[in-house]
Amino acid sequence: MTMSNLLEVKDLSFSFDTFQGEVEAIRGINFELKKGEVVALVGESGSGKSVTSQSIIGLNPMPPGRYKSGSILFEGIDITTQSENNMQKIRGAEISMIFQDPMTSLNPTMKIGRQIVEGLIKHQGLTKPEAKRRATEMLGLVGLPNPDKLIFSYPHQFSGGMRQRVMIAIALACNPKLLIADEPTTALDVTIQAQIVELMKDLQKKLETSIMLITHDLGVVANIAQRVIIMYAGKIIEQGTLDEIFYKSRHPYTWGLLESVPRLDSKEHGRLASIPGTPPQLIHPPKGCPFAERCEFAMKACIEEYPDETTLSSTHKVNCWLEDPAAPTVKRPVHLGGTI
Amino acid sequence: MKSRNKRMMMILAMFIAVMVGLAACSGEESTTSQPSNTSNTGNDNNSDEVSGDEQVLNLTAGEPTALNPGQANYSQDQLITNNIQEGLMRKGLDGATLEYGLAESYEVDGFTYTFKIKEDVIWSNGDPITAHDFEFAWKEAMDPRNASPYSWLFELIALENAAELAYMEVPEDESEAETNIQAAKDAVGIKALDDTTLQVTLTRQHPAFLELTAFPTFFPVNQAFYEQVGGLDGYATEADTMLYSGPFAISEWSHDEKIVLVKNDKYWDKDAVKLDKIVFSDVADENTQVQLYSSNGVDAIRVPNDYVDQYKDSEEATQYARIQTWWFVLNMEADGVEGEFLRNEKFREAMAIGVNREELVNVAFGGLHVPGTGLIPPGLAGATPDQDYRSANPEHTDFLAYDFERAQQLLEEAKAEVGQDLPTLGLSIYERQSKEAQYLQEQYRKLGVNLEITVTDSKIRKSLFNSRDYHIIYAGWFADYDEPSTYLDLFSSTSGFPKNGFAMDEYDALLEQTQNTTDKEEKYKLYAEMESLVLSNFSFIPMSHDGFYSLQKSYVKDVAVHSTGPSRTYKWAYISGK
Amino acid sequence: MSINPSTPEGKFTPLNKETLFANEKDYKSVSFSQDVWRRLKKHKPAMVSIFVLITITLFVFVGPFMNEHDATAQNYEVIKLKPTMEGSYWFGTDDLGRDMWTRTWDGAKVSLLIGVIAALLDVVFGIVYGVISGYFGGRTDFIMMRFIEIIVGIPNIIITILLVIILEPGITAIIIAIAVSGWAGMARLVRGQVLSLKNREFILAARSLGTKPAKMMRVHLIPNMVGPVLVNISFTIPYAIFAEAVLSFIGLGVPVPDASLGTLINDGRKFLLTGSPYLLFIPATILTLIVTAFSIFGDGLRDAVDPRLRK
Amino acid sequence: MGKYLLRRFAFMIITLWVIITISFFFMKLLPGTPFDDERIPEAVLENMMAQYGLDKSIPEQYVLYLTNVVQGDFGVSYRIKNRDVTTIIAEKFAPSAIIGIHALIISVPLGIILGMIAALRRGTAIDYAAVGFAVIGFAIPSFVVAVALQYLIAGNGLLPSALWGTYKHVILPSIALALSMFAYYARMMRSEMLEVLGQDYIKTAKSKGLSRPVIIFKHAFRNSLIPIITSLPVVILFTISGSLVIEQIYSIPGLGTELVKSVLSRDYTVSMGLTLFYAVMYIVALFIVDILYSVVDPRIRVAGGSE
Repeated sequence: MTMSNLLEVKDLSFSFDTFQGEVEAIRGINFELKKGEVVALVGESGSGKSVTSQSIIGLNPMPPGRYKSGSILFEGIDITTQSENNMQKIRGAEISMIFQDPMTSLNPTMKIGRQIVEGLIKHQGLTKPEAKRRATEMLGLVGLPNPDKLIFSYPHQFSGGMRQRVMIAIALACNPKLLIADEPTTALDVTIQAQIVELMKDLQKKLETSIMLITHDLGVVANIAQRVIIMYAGKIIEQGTLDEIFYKSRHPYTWGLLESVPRLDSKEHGRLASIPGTPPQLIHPPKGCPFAERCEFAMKACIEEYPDETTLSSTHKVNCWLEDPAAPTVKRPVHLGGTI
Repeated sequence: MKSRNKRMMMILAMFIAVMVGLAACSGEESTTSQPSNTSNTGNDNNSDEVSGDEQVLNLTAGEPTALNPGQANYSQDQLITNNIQEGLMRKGLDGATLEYGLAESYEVDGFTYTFKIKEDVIWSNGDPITAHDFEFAWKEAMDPRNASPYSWLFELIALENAAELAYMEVPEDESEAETNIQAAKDAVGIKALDDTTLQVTLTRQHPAFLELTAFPTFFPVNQAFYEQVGGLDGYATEADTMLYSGPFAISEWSHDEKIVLVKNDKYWDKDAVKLDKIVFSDVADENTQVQLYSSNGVDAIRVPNDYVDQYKDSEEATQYARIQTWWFVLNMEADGVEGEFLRNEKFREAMAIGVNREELVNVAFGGLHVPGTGLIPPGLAGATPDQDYRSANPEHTDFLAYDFERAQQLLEEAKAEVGQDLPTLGLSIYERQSKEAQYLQEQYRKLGVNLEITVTDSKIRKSLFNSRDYHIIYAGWFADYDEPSTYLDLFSSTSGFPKNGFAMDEYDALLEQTQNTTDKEEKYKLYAEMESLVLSNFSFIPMSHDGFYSLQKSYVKDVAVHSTGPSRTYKWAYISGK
Repeated sequence: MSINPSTPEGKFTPLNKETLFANEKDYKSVSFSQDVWRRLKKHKPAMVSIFVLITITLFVFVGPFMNEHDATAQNYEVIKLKPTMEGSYWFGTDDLGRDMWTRTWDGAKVSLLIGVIAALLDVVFGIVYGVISGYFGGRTDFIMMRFIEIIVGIPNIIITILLVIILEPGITAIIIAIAVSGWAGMARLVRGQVLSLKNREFILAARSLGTKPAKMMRVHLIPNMVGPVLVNISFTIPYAIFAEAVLSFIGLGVPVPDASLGTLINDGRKFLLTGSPYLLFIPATILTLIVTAFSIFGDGLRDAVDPRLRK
Repeated sequence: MGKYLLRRFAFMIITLWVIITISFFFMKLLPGTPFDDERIPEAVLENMMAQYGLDKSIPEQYVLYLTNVVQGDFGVSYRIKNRDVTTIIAEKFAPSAIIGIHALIISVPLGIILGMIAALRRGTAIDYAAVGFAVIGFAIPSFVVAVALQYLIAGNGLLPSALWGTYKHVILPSIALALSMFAYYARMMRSEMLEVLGQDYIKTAKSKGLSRPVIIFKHAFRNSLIPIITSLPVVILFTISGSLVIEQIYSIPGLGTELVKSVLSRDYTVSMGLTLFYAVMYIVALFIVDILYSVVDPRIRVAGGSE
């Protein structure tokens, strides 16, 4: 393990056992995250990005969920083998998480202050007054006015944006090394989204926390992430730096994703492209490339066998049969690229 | 609660004070009477067996609607009144023999009875019980303003000028009413000549008169106390708003829950009373009653019909003839096509002979009832003491005998006469008659008469009955006293009972004839004639005569059971070997 | 999702798009009811309940014809028979020698009939009331809702008893009495649905196109609350069956000689103490089965109709 | 808030008035009079009707009744002479309340605990057993339960099978009454708990590294209790005001028994009094629910108590 890697996910497979059968939510993924890095995990819903992130913090319900293979090394410790007790020590202290919907992520019957204080007392052994002081401080840090009053308020008294700030305050209260942000802006108004992204960027710089940002919004990605991982149907199909993904992407699915981003400079009458079809079910995932069915360039090979990883640079990797030398050459759509 | 305790203490203190005086009097022998005047036979021998523990009897009885003797109406009213009050006479331990109650003796002169009241009898508050208390009570029961449900009994026994008082129209004006009623009261043939002498003047001999003096309507009331607690509205509404003249007094009356009787230490024959306490719990549900009995929660119950098979061979079960007849009342005044059929005599006759009463009593009552062959149930006194009325007259109602084919034929004829199809007729029953009614429904269905059973509570039923808004009602009548006229009197056109259009001048004439006949044999002949007359009208169709099983724990002894009037006397009862 | 399997051609031959997306319309055209049914099918207890209900319904219609006995025919030779194969008295006989097998299924029919019709009356009245109240809103709604609050203030049991007595005991009276005491809940539910639907886009769109209220209710509002209403029905039916049983208990049930499960159970109480407990337990078990099945089915249906609640 | 309470109170009065009116005319629709008797002469019957003011026209009777009620006089029973309706209700309330309270004490906490265990052990045998018990326990008619208990337990002489008086008499009816409530609350608690456990804020709490007991008791429990607490006033008031089935079977002198007796015997005044009593209880319960909501759920507090 490289010292600069905070997190290394190796060959991770995770499944849920349901009445209908095994749902293979993640199927052998590999990636790493460096200290202080902001990585975006991008994919449609059901692609396995949330399961991946919740595996890292150990929040997937088990059962019915279970690890099938691989490991998640966080500072050398394998999360997949940790006891619940150990995980409780890591959660909130080393790794913390914020969620998509700030409206429902806070306990409606508990005062804001207490919700922040809880973790502080547990992980840092602070006394109540100390913890309270720290909670006030955190509320100030996330840009909320009158923090010493706010700690006595209930969540319903706040707007969505303010609540997400509170969530960030809770997540960062114990100075975690990794913050997992699961679609933190999806449920917010566009203007508020920008503010929250700005706030996260700011705090990331100040606190040097690594961030794993889960999103399907490439706009947010462009704003904050250094590296991008694209997931589809439980597999990572392409990963690379921001530039590599935005300008040199090689996977037709990534192209599709990029095409579906609204662009101000679009010349096509503002009509958004969308990828036809829906992702495959993960109960009996196709043995070939899961995107084949929706892929405009699908070939016979695509439905028969999953393509190997092709390394394009030290950071840029892709899994696609088009990379096979014998495959027909497909040109990347021209209108992709340029500023977003 | 506190004040009640205080009052109880006071009463207790008074008890003790008077007890000494009483002890001296109670053993005295009476001199002038034919019936025995001492405490009853039987228990003297057993008295040493009486358990040393507190003698408590747990029983069930519904909530009384009235314990004012003149207002007592339902069987539970009469049962309790019979045990807390006493009349001139009382039925003895054998259930039928008349003994002296508060009276010491009586003399008969023509139709005039002169009762001598016992000298030393007192109310539970220590006041003496006098002849005036009887005069007052009877007149109060006859007062038309008080609407006593049994005021017609006074007319029945032919008490002089009783009908004039009981049935008088009350003038609107209150003072005018008072004057008129007072005048009528003065004319009634009951008079306290002095404290111990009561004179009752009848206009003719009524065979059950003496027996009826043991009936609650004829029990005494202390006028001073009565008026003190508010008269009709106040008397006997709570345990402490009444005085007791009988073997027991109420110590606790929790309405709709229970009534607790304790031994009345002021009772003249208190030495005969062995029970310390009787608890009557109000248990409405028959199944619960059985459950209570089988888990020793109560010491005796009446066995509901549905349980007879289960218990009839039990050693604790006793069969009592409760003198009662159940009949179909066919409403000849009904509207519509139904009415046309009900008015058709052939149809009614088909109904009467189309049912197998033998099978009915076997199927629906476990063979416990007697097939209904007449209006008057078996067990009611006959012309001679050795034979009851029913068995002395076995044949005059033979025309009711089951004849299915003839019934079918009559039904066809009736249909032809009416010229319409026979519609479904309504049959109104009590819930507890459900089984027998379903049996009858099925039998009549086979005959070709469809009945629709409606289960109604007594209120609706009586209201339907009174407004003649029914086709058939399945009703019954208890004997109030031990003489056929307790039934036959019902069918006169003046009694107001047959609310189905039955009325016959011929019958009224016969009834009047019996009332003036002193020859017993002659009279009973007329009775049989009258019975046939009613029955051959086929608008009252007897189904069964009631008998019932009582379950009583074997340790309960000497409960007097009566086949007419109030059902039980606990004066001599005791518990032994529990 | 079947894709045409391998063709003899090369590995990198492009695939035919027509075959690729052939199944797509399957995804799009799943209607609401199909969707509910799809989810309901996955709810095993609900499916078992449906099976139980269908079985009971089947027996209710077929059972009485499975042996030669009539529900009301009395046979005094076979009084209080224990369940036996002999003479096909599979559930035994009662104290008038009537076949309990036939009586039980006939009784279940009456109970189900009362339950279903009372629930349907609730629905019809509740929907009309609720839709009017919710749709027109304002003063109408205020008055109508106050009226409901008043109705709800009188205990159901009093309304039911009084109505049964006034209307004279009988199936019709029982159904009406139960429906009268139960429609208020449905009306409230429907009103709530209307209120939440009222501001949804498609309603606003329809309204801006000048759709008349009656048509609006018929075409847009009512179809959209089928789900919650169905769920409510699945809870109203067992309630009505229960209410009938309580009425039987106080002697206001179905008139003899017909039976309902309620009257059979109430009659059964006396048999418990006289050595024929099966005369109580058989109808009691069937009533319990029906009510249990309805409430589990209702749970499943609720989950299926409202996926949000499904966890 | 004061203005709100005042309006609320005014509305309560109007509601009560409408209920009185509706039930008054309802009762008058009942067939039969309280004083039907086979052999009472017409004239006597009329006297009795007059005694209770039943000879007056119905509007007159209505006005009279309303005037009396306003003055707190609910009249006297027709069935039992001189029994004041208020006294009857007060006396009969006690046994009903005692049994109701016992049933509540048994059923609600046990139901909550069982429901919680089932939710936390979701999908296990314990859960299936609890759900099975809850569904079936709720589906068995209470009179079957009552009779079975009476037969099995009291039949052996362990406890009195019926009647009223000592503490022993309280046990069986309370259990019989408790069973369906127990089942109901177990089911309700289970589904509420599951619902809450699936909420995002539970995930938040987990992501903070809180231990399971803390999450369950500090976060999940309180929130899943809200609907239960707010359902309680109505349930409590109805439970303590008597079950006619249980009271009948165990022969308990409570309001349930009284209600059936009074309606079936046309005891108009008592029936009316009971109806009013129930209505008042219900209205008061709803009012308490409102207040409770604002106490237990901070989201409602700001809104000022109404929807």
